[in-house]
Amino acid sequence: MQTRDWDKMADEAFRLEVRGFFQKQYPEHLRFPAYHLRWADTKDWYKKLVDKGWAAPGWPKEWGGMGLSPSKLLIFIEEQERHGVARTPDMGIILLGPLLIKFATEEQKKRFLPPTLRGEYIWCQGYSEPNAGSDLANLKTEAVLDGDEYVINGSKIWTSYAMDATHMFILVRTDKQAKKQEGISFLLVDMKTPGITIRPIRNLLGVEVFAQVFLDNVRTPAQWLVGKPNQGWTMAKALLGFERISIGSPKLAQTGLKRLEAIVQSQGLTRDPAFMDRYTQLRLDVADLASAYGRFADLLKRGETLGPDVSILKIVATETFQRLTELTLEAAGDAGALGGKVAFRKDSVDILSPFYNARPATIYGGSNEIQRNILAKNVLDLPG
Amino acid sequence: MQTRDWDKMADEAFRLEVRGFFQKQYPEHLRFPAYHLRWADTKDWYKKLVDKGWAAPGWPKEWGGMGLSPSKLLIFIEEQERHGVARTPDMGIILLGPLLIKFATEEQKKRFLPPTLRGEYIWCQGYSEPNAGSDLANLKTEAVLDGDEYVINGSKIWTSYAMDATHMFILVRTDKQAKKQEGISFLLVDMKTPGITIRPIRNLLGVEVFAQVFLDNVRTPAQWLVGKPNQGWTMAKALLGFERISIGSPKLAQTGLKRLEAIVQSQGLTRDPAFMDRYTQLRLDVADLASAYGRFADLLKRGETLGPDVSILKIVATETFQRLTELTLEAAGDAGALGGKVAFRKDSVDILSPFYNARPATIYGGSNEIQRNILAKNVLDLPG
Amino acid sequence: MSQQEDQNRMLRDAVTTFAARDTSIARVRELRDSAPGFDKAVWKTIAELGWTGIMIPEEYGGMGLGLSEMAAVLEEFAKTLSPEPLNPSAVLAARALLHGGNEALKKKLLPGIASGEILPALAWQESEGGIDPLALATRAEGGGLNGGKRFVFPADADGYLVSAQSGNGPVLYWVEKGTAGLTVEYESRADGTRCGRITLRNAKVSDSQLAASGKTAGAALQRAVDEATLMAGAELLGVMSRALEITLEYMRIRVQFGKPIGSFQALQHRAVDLFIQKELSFSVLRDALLHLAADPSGLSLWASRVKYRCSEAGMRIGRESIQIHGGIGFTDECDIGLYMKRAMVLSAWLGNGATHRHRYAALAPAEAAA
Amino acid sequence: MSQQEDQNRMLRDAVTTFAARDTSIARVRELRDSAPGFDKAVWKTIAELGWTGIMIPEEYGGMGLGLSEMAAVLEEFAKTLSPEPLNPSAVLAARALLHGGNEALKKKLLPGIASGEILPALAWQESEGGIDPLALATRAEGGGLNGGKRFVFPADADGYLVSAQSGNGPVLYWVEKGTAGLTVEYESRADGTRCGRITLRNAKVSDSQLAASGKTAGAALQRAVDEATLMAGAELLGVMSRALEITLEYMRIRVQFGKPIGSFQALQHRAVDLFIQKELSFSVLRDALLHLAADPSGLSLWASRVKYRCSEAGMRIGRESIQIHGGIGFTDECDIGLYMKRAMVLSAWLGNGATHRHRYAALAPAEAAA
Repeated sequence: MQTRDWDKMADEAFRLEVRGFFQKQYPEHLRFPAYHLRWADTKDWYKKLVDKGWAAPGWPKEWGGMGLSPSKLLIFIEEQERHGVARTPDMGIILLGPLLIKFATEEQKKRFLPPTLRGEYIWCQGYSEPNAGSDLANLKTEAVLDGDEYVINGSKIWTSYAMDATHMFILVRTDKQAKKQEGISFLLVDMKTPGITIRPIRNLLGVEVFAQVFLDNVRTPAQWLVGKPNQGWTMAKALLGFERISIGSPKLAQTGLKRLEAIVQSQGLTRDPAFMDRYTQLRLDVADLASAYGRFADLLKRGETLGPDVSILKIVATETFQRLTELTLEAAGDAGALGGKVAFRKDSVDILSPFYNARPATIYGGSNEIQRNILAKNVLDLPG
Repeated sequence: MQTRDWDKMADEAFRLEVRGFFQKQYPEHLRFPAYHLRWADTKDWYKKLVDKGWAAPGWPKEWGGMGLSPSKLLIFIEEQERHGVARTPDMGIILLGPLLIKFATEEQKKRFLPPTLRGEYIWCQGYSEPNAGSDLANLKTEAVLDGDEYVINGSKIWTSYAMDATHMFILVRTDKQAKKQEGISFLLVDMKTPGITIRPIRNLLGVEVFAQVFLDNVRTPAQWLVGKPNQGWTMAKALLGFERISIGSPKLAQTGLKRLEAIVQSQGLTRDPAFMDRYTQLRLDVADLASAYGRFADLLKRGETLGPDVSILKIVATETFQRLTELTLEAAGDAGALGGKVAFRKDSVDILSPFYNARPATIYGGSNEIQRNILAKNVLDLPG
Repeated sequence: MSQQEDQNRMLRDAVTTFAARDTSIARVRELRDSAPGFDKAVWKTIAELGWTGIMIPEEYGGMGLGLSEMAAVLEEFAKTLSPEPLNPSAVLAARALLHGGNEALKKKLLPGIASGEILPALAWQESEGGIDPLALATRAEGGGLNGGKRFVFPADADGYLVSAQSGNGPVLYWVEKGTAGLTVEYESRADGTRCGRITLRNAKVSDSQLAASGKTAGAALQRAVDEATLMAGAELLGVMSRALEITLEYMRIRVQFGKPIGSFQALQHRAVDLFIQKELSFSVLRDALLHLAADPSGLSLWASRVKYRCSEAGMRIGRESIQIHGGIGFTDECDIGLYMKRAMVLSAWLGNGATHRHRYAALAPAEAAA
Repeated sequence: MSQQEDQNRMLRDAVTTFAARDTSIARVRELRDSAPGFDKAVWKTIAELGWTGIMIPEEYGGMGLGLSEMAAVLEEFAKTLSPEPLNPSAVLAARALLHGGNEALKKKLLPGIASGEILPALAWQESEGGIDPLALATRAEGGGLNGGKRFVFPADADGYLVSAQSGNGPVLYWVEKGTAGLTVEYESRADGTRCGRITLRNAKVSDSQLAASGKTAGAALQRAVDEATLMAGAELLGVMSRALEITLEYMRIRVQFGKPIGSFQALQHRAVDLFIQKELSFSVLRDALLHLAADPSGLSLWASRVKYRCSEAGMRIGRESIQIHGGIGFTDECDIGLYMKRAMVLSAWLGNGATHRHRYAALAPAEAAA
């Protein structure tokens, strides 16, 4: 395991080292997957990351992380995306870890961080509910203290990796009198606890990535509550720093552009100037998205905080990606409704999976409608 | 003067007769004007219409109209549009006349209809106010009965032809206690009455077509109130039959297409397939608008009433026209910001006037936002 | 018009009854990714209702009706998402045969097609796709066919009308399934149906199988493809209408932030824009049917206008319906996805929106547009 | 970066002072449709502030700064809608001269351009327009120039740098106003300024007037045009930023149906979409300036990227600002129309959005895009 002072390293040297590792160690057949991979697909790769000491790039060194600065962390992510390295079920590393490190007790940290780092604990996130999607503050799942345990009742939905998870971190209502955003606490739950039922949900691709999780009198130790009671939502929100920029990364669109480029070549569309012009428009949209991303990334690298205007990235990234997958269907012509890998003259391309995956992109992570509402109020200062 | 039973005539024969008259009698230099003409430009032409007995195609014969059925009236309008016959200041003929015929007393009819028909009375419409544009029910101009006269105070805006008008028909608040849409009356006013000030408003084209009209203790006879007091808005709204379809006519867009075609030829854009493809898209949009218009026109011709869904025509017609003028600017390239008639290789075309005129098209006559609100509630049955 | 309208209303009513009694979304789900991908019993019912013979003349056992009646049935039928290949067999294949010149073959096959006993498919596209029926790579030489056909639907037909290039111009042969040298592979489509990829390796054909040749074959192919293209517009109209209805209903009942989402202005305006696209689709199809009833000469142009608008509108309404449904719209268990997927298939089939926009531009000189 | 930022902030502050003291919307209105269309006294002030010399090296009396500083000034300057031809003279014309090879001519003219005493214009486009500076129809033969130039701004310059085709390739001559054989006609632009249509009938030129020839002339023209194109992006950014500010302010105060119109969700989302376009314009310009500071080689490509986005965004924000203002937006007395019209002029100038999209496609192989 390498523990080095990465911050002393020059940015370019660091970038090359990261790139080299991915190139050598990451399995070729898992590059740029057309859909989300499961733990069974990625656990060998995760093991390599653990051995290298690179499993938690954003965690401080004392907890086994790489202790990267925002600037270096961004380079790490950029290289991941450039090489097409798939996400593992990484909710524990990316979302939970930083939250525990910031808000948990020393005991909690010792109890949960090491096995999470080693990949023994796989976490899923219990935030959304059937009637609290865009409107998280409306959540109904409640936890009542009974002795030294909380008793949880309710259900969570869109829970990615629920089928692979050993544990869940969950937002629950602990004070029904409080105003909507308040009265919510942050609890940890063992997925083996009696009363938990997982109903996998098939998506438009026909695969099961997320699930609905039912909690029926599920008991979890009171000392597994993180932070202060009724402050869960505020806490969870505060940790969205990197999430807010990475959800607006241009990589998805750039990968889509490469896929489209393959079809353009195979279908001989370079001889169709009308099509090529719309293709050029999209290329320019993606290029300008990358410029906008770079501008916010520079702020992070300089250690500044991102304002609410970073929401524009998510809107542009997801809507550009959608249009890209739509133009890809059109480019495929008669083959534009064929499933699986479709053989064109030169390449085989999966057209439909990215098209389907682009649909929820504008919905999850705060729907684009909500993002626009927020921008209108908090950035453009328009009346409520 | 011809008074014939037009309804006995076959549609096609009628169409040819109308077309022949326009071709012979309408001044060539006034065809397809790029902006609204004033009374000075059109009064000779109007005189010809009067002499022919065709000044008021929609009025019944007893009042000197042609007494056309909806079907024949539509043909008349179609031929006007096809030949590029300009509108005269025709508010008195198109809007006021039918309203008087339906709601006025016999005395009022005798007093106002004949001079209106002869073009001696030129009417302007006083509906909109500075703070009641999209929201007409909010109007503030008020009329108070004082003996046998109403005393009017307030101001009206976007009053087309105010500078040419001898009279004005005006909506005024006569009951301040009533709910917003009620308490509004319909009055007639002589423009020479003391207390009326006209402030012409220059538009984006740099010409003065409409005006703001200030009314400062303007007195008008109480017997010039049309219909029942406080029922003016309901009455005015009921008369919007033909207005609602003619505001959605495809003619404006079709004329724009011809103008664009001239530039396409002159600029050699037929050799730019990317441009031509977007041009084709617009051609298809205009063609389908014409199909939709035809469907509603057929309803009218069959004597049926138009539902609120006719609003889609206005939205499509005005927004297609806007996009057309935008593509025209683009087609003009470096010359796309030059004013007046611009010389291209083959033709001279005024690019900017239609572009400017297309702007308010989506605003006037009930803004497209309002139209969408209405469609959402009254046609799609969405909650308020 | 009135008699026509009555006729169409009766036909539509029949589909409504069929929709309530003979099919359901559950059945549609069941048949996805199965072989042949539709239910032969339901196909029999459809034939008994006469729909397979709507556009087949009475002398060949059909109803002898026209595009307008077929469109009425297909629009309603499409709302049910039934995977049975009505347009492909009763219009695309049957009409190609009918427009051909082999009277004996017509007498032999058309009554069976009308009665549902024979399920035909037209194999006209080459493996690269494209909508010009005369761009033929498949060859007819020495009494045999050689080449490959793609996007053949239904894939599992009783026989295929195969177009090919011969020494004397285009030809169209009836090739029964099981013929030596004919093999069918399958490609799955977004909606769970499958289309065929046919390979012909010296598949023997005789003159009695020759449905049309030369100019007659070219004209028959073009006309049948155009008719089916126009009818695909009617199907898309049905799919988008139903998708929009479902979405509007969802907007009325789904509550977020304490209010039905249909009360949010931004979503309302989005729904209105979808409604407008649906109305434009309806209008151009209506206009096309009216014009073609009076003058059939503009068929290709009208087919392209209709297919362009309906493909674009169908795709857009499909996509945006998913968006308006939010997370649930991304799940397979929500019906709205089935409508989007069918719209995707119908939109790509017989030339997508862009393809027909290009063809419209080629067919219609700009002056004629206004 | 920090020193650069300080520099730019000081420059921007100077423009703010200028905006408050030396210009106003009333002045802009006043100058519309007048000759020469701008105020020579204000031009003098601008020169005194040093802006005419920002991109002229110190050795020729300028400030010797770069694109980044010029962009900062032009963005702020454009917000005032001042009609003074800063970019056309201080970038387009001055830089063409500077990139040329005639040292004597540079020494003669550049100090005067920097000090504001000489107002130059580059006459590079032929009457058909187009953005390829080497597509030259104007001829230089036998010591005289013959041809026509269009879209020359400012139309009333003290002298024109005229590009032409000679026996030895492209040439660029300095032709003073009043030269025999040179006539200037005027075309009015949407914003009330006017551009020149120049005719050259054997206008005599000598070697001392030859600013550049051959490859040097071609490169000088291309580089100067690209630099001015990039700077037009900065101007468009200024115009659209201010237009959006005005529109947002109007949305906060204009009341309809008892509420400020800015509280209606559909309008809010529309405003957000305009804001996004403005932010994309800002981002691509920023990125271009950062990259070009490190590596000037990609100038044409970056210029096209910037001009494409800023032209499209500027036009859209201009148009939609009018729409959001409602009826008042259609009146000449409402300032927002002035911003739209300036956006129209800047968008069409030096190649509109579509033109630069095409050039981008030609310059950037698809693989390099991602």
